[in-house]
Amino acid sequence: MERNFVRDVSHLPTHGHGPSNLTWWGTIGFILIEGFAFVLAGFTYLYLMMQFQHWPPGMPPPELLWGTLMTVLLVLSLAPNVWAKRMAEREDVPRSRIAVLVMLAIGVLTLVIRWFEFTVLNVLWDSNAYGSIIWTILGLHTLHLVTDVGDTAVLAVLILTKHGKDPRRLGDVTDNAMYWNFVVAAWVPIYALLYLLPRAV
Amino acid sequence: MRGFGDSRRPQGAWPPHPGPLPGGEREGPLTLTLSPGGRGTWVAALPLPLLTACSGPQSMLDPAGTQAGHIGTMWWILFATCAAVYGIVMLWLLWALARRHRWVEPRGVLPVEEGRDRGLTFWLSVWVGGTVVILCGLVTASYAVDKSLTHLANREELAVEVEGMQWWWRIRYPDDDPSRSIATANEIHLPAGAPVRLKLKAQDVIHSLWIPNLHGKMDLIPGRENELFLVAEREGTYRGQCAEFCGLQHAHMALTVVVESPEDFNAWKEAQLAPAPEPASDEQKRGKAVFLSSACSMCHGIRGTTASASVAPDLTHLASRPTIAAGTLPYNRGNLAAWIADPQRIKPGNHMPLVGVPPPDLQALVAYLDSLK
Amino acid sequence: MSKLQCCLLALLAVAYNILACAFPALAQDPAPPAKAIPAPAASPPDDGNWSMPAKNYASTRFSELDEINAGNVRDLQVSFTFSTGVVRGHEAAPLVVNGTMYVVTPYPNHLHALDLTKPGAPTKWTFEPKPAASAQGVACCDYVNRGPAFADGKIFITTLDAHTIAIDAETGQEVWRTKLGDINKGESMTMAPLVVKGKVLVGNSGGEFGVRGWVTALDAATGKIVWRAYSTGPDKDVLIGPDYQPFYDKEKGKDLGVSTWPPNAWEIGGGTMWGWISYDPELDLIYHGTGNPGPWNPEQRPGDNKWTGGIFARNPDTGQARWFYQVVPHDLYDYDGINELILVDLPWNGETRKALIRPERNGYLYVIDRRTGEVLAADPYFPVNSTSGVDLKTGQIQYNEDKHPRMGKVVRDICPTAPGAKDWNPSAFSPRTGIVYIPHNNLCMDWESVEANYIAGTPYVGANVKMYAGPGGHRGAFTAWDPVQRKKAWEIKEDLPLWSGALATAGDLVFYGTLDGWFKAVHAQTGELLWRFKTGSGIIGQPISYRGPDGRQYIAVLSGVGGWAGAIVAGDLDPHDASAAKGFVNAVSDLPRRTTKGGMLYVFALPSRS
Amino acid sequence: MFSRCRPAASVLALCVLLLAACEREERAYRGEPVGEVKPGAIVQGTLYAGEPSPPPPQRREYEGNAYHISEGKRLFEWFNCSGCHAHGGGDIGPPLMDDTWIYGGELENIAATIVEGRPNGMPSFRSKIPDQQVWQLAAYVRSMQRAVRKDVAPGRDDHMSASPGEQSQPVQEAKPGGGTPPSSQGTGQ
Amino acid sequence: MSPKDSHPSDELRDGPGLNEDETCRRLERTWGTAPGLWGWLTTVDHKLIGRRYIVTGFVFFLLGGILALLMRLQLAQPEGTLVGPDRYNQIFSMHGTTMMFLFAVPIMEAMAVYLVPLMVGTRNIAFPRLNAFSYWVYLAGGIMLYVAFLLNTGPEAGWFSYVPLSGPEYSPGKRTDFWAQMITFTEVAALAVAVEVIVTVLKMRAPGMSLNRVPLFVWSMLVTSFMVVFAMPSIMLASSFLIMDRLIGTHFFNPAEGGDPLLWQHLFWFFGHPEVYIIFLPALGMVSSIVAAMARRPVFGHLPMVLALIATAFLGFGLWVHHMFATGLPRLGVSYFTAASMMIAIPSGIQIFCWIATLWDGQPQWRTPLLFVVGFVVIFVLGGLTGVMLASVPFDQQVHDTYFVVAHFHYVLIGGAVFPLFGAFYFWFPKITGRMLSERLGRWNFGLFFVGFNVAFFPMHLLGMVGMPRRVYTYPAELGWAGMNLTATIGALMIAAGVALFIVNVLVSLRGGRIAGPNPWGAGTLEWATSSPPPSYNFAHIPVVEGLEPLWDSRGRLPVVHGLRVEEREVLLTTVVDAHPDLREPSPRPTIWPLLSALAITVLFIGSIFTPSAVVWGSIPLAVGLIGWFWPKRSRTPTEPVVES
Repeated sequence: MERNFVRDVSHLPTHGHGPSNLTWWGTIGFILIEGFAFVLAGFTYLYLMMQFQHWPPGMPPPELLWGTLMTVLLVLSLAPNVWAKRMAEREDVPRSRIAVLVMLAIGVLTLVIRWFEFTVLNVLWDSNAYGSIIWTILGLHTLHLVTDVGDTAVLAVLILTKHGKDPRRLGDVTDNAMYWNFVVAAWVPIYALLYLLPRAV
Repeated sequence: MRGFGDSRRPQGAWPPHPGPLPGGEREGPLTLTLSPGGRGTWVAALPLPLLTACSGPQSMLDPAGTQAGHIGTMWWILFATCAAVYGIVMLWLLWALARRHRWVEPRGVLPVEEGRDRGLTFWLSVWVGGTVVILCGLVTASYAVDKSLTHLANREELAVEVEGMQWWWRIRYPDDDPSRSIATANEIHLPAGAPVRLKLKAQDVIHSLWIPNLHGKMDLIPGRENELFLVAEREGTYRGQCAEFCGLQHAHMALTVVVESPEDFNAWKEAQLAPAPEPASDEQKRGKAVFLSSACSMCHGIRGTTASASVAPDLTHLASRPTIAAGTLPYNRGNLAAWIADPQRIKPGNHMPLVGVPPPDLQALVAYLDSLK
Repeated sequence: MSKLQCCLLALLAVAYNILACAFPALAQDPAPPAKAIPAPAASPPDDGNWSMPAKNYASTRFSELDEINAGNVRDLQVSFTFSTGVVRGHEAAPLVVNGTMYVVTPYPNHLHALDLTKPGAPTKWTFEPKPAASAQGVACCDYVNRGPAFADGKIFITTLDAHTIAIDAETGQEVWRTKLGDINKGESMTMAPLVVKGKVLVGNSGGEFGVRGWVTALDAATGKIVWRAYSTGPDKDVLIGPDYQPFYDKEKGKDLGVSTWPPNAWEIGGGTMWGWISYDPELDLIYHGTGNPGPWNPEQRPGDNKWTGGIFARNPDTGQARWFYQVVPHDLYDYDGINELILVDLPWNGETRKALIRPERNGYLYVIDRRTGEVLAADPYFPVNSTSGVDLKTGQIQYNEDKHPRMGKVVRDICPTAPGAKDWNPSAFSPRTGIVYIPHNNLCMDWESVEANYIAGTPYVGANVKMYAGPGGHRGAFTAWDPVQRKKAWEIKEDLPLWSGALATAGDLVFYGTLDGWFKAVHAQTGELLWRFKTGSGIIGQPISYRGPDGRQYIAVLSGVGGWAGAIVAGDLDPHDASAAKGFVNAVSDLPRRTTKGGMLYVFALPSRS
Repeated sequence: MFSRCRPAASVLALCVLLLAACEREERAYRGEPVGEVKPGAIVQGTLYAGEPSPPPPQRREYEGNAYHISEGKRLFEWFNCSGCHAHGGGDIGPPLMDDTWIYGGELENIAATIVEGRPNGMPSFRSKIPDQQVWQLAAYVRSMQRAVRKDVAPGRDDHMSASPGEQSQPVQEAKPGGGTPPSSQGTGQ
Repeated sequence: MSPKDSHPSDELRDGPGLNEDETCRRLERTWGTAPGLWGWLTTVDHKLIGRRYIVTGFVFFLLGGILALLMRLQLAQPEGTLVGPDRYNQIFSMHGTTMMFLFAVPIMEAMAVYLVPLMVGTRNIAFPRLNAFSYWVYLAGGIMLYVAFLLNTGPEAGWFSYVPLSGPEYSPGKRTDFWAQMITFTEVAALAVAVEVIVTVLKMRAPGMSLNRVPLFVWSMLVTSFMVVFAMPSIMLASSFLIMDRLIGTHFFNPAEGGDPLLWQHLFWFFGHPEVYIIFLPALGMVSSIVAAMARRPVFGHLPMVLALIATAFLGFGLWVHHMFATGLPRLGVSYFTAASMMIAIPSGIQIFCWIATLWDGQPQWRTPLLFVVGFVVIFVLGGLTGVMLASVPFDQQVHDTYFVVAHFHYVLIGGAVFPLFGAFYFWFPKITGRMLSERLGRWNFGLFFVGFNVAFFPMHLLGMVGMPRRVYTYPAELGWAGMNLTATIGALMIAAGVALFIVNVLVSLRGGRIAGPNPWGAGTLEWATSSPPPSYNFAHIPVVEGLEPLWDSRGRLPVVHGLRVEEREVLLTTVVDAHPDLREPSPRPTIWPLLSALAITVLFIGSIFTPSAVVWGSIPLAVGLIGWFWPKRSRTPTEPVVES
């Protein structure tokens, strides 16, 4: 087949930020998937709620302290998270390193709080359907916390070593920051469902 | 092909039964039930040879009740519409293929000039418009038929509770006077013409009650109670079957529906109210003793004896039922003996264990059970 | 107020009392008493003995002895103890007759006679009835026995294997023994007999086994059955005849014991009689309740299920029913109707009514006219939510549709539970205060009806139950109820369910015991805790008070945890199963840590003055 | 290396488990009719004179089979075992989920107890329950005391959550002869 | 943007400056898969993975077909005794599960994995390692299910596993656990491929391929992938609930403790109905490709077709309740679903119209792919019309769960997906292997399949109406179903013969088939612009697209871009809408880590069937695998470090 060279692409850059990256799109794809799983889990929660006369059925709702603390911490963590993203986009390696470490510390802290959250649910997963769904939703969210903390930890190792010079690592920081935004965004409605709704009905 | 291929077969033909059935072997008129849409004319008009095979004790094409009649009408509307559409599509496809077809290797490509597809675009809009109109018609028809299925619901004359179990049906006729309530298994008797409400529930898994000649199916779901409202109009014996997969013996979970005159129905009900008759002969007496002292009484009850277990069908009037083992075998002494002797060979996995009654005891037991009319 | 005035007032009071006793009409007409008094004919003056578990035919459990009183009870101490040798639930009341104490143990139902005239009360004799061991398998709620009865020089006991035995009170020899039920059908006997006019009245247990309940009168001299009245079935079996005049229309009709059941279900329909009988000699009527219908799962027995869950008034000679009131038609929650019936005369709307008081399982305290069966009042003494009240016009209880049990669906937070706001453990009534003292539970439950399969000799229940603490978080309560004011006088919250009987004395004291072994005395007016003593095991027995041969007042009680409430300890049940002991284990899963098995009689007295 | 060996070892373990699956999932519907649960191998103690006899074949056939155990669970309700033993916690009868056994906790002991009955209130179901169902019941009771493999034990049932499903509890060794509960010492009958 | 990015290095790049043979040689060295087992295990080439994906999917099709034959033989006569109820239940559950989860969806995605990068003109799929991983996970899931089945631990509650029958109380043993875990395997694989396809289509299209020039097959795969993204989480949740109910005692489906069996049905069908379209939409894309090539003109109505695809996807999520008409849901609610279910006939009607119009206006050639397309139209339209019937609540109440429905969905799925798929096999086989399939055998194949199919499934419509329910392992002789059942069995045997003929055709043609050349059909899309089979790098130079059918539009002189490195794996990223060149993205090299991670996740999933703690200890090797996978490596040329993703 004859060729007809019409354009040279050799001047194009080899990495970009945000939507021009493949990874960004991949992350968005998985956020869509997981976000929809959260939405369906929320629907399941409401569906099961309709099966009960009282909600929660015969036990106090989860205690507010740890869940509220979690909400506050997650919402506040958006600030360093956005900062991390901005630093990475500016390719400011030293500040990005600090930001990643801060986010790692916050991530570990959320896991600690989550541990205590599980202890004050006032119900076990095998007590009834109410217990099952709140343990599952909380577990699903914890899974996201754990993976994101693990992700951040690996990223921290990379960015603090020689790999940190690679601008792609900074791209990873922005993607990681985006994912954390998702984790926070998913939590707020979950908090409302698990902690506030049972008190309102 | 054996069975009810011929629609003129007596209605009591199912199940094959040595003696007369409770419903009587009536020569019912072919289409006693005429739905508002005049289903009868449809049947006559349609030259579908397969239709001869469509009547029978478990066929939606042979309605014997108001609801099944309405649904039958819906079917014929759907069938006619869809057949017409299908015909149009196939004709056009044939034309398209025949018009410029080639058997040879490809040569060149047809260019698409500006405006060339304009005519097709017009026909596409016609096509879409037509589709929308047809679908709107069908939705309306469906909705109307759906509404007509329940419009007699407030005239309920009889309530029947149907409980699906793995793998049989428990039937109860509740009564305001509880001592006149009756319980039976795998058979529903209905007075012809009476609006009936079937209350459906299940304790184990999901089942679905389906009596095609009378109505569509409705699921029996643990933790829920469903209702099916029907009017059986034509006397006869019909068959219903579980339509939701429910485990090992889903295939053998049938029930018999006997639609009879109100007088026959009342007579049947009175007979069911009586406790089991005392055994008459010595053999029957011994059979009763075998029943009470063996594993039978752990699951089955016979009213009037000390056996009152209820996890398996009540046997008080076993011998009056058309089938045993939920429609698996027609009732007769031989089948009963075979069933008791080795239920797991006939219906593997069902909950009736191999009890191993010794042959003489078995004869006595069958003699006793056969006396429970 | 001067001393003189006091003396004058006291004198006046005495005079008035004498007049009142001598001329009852005089006392009634001008001003009805402001408080209830026990039915006079059924509560003769205290002779210092305790010859029937309920103290008297009026079932007051009130001792007129006042040596031990609110002022000195803090000095109360153990006088002697006696180990029964059985470590199951001791629900019985000891009897004291003329210097001898009679103690009946749970299965194997040993009867011990203790000689109170000698120091330390040595055993005079022991009678061992040797009931069939397999009877243990049909005792729904531990192998208990609720006490012996004394009459005519004989002690009468029931045994777990459904026998009634008369024993010579002096020698301990068996006089007669009558088999009344068949354990192979699940029939057992646990109740304390009542002897009325030379007849021993007993009933059967086994409502959880699909037995058919009855109450039977035996000739006290020979043990022959005089009559037997069933709780289900045709009128001739229930002994409903021309005398039968119920107050409410809903109790009228022919053979309701058959027509309010599905066909033949009445044959296995329960309605056992294992609780208390009272007797009014004046009206010549006995009063007894009938137990729960079987099985518990109500969907298996549509209809009112007559004559279960109600109260019968019968003629003691013939057993013929006079009236009946069904407390819980078509019982949904095992609200057995066998609780004690305290016969009182009480002022009601300006006149004196002959009434009976019944703190019922369903959480209402019923005041019923004992002549007619008319319900005068039914007030909740517990936060009831399973029903919304009793219509006094029709006598009909109003079930709460939200709490209606359904097959395959757990209905949550039903209050009270299957053992009721109060089970068999009897209340006491003090004429001094006019107050009923009710030891009871504060529990709620989750309930799921399941299909019950009847197999003779095995349980026929059809419900999964899970109990837990009711509103307030405490599991028991001791309530003082004023039946005239129709309200609570005071209430003591107890952590554990209360399963012991109550005893009231003229010393303004009320005694009761707790599941973890405390024996308590509280002030009858205020409920103030005055004295307590920790016994070796949980107390589910009935305390009594008697005057010993030495003339002093004694308090006696059996300690030995068990019964339905204490089955987790007595039967070594596993608390991991919330449905164990029909759900009670879930409510008292901490009990094994708080008490252990035991079987001991404790007798208390004030320190001797010498 | 770790991550490479782990899967390999696990896959191997899995293969073994899967081979066991044939037995676990077998569904035999036609058992022995009512007869005698052979008392041949029933022992109630751990002390043997001479060599102990080999365990009877029913142990593997029933204790290692999910279908039989689940059938046993159904029959436990149907035949009112739950009326006396609740969901293993006990009621009128002793608890079955603990490891205390008056008459022995092995499969054969339990089967014998069902067939023969026991003097203190356990009814005899001789000729009332066919042998296969006796074994199924006994195997289910063994699963209550967590003495069967976890992969054949039933999960929670579709009813009130009374006790955790047999499957979600750790497997433990039952005392072969069983201990004597304190309660049976007191009544002494 | 760092300065070094804007100045190209001195490395070798494709283009006018480099000899063409040298370009190909170097590209082959860079992109090629190492020979031998190691290369086979580590490859990330979408064509190799796609090929083995297709073969694996087809093997599962054969296995599912054998199970179907067993069922038909059992039902050939009343009271048949070939298999008992227990085996039969496992067989039909395996059949449904295999066909839906292990054949239909994977093979459609496999076709996408193979074809989409070629059709959009790029060198590899996005996230090629994820692609390898998804294949291994899928393979592991399939093997697990079949090993379990052969060990008598096959699923027994049907492919939709209704609770409570599949719940802890009524499905003892591990049978349903394996089934539920198989769902997890396939959903992980499907979701991964969906994300890859979406990103490939959105970001890696050849320059100039703006969205209105995207071929219909690629469109269909894009829409399908979005459906996967939104449908699979539902089944993920449902199967997790089920397995938790079974293993750790949760109560999602226990009515006594506040759960609800219908919750399962809602969640399952919220996935299950879109699943049908997930299977069916790619087939529409295949049909469009074939029709265009065979009719020698572009498909009439590209825009209506695309809109119809999107409309179908949206509507597909709105009608799950029509599987639940017999569950007693409120009447008014279900009426809405009647309307929604019928409305989906509109986009389908548009598509049918457009294809026939294309044939009508074109010059259709009677080649085997076209035969299958004609078979598709004849069968699928009938299935679609019975689908319209089923949307009617009253009629559905009669025929729901009967053989009428069995007939309906086989008409839809075999007609709507398998016939196009066979057409696609005939159509793209030359591209994949370089050799043509035999036309003669192909016609026989089609004839047997088409006739056999109708003989097998048409009588089932009637069987359902005269009362035969689904999933019965036998039926009584008295009901007169024997004749039609025997007919159906004969039809099934004919289908089997047809499929066998196809296999023969493949085997024969692989050795002795006519050499195809780059574009044997004279088709117009980009996959035909490269050699058959395509080289490891797909295109020596990335083509530039100027129309819907670039090869037809360019009349033999395909414009291309140049300037991608030949010593490094590099792909060209373009903008989402207009496909302007945007980035040169490095593409990952082969690696073993996806396989190891897949093994680790297999151990985790299977282990969790036996003990929940496997989720904890199984995650350790998985974490190790993933870290190894994503750990950055320096590229061979130090100037531009490469991320492996």
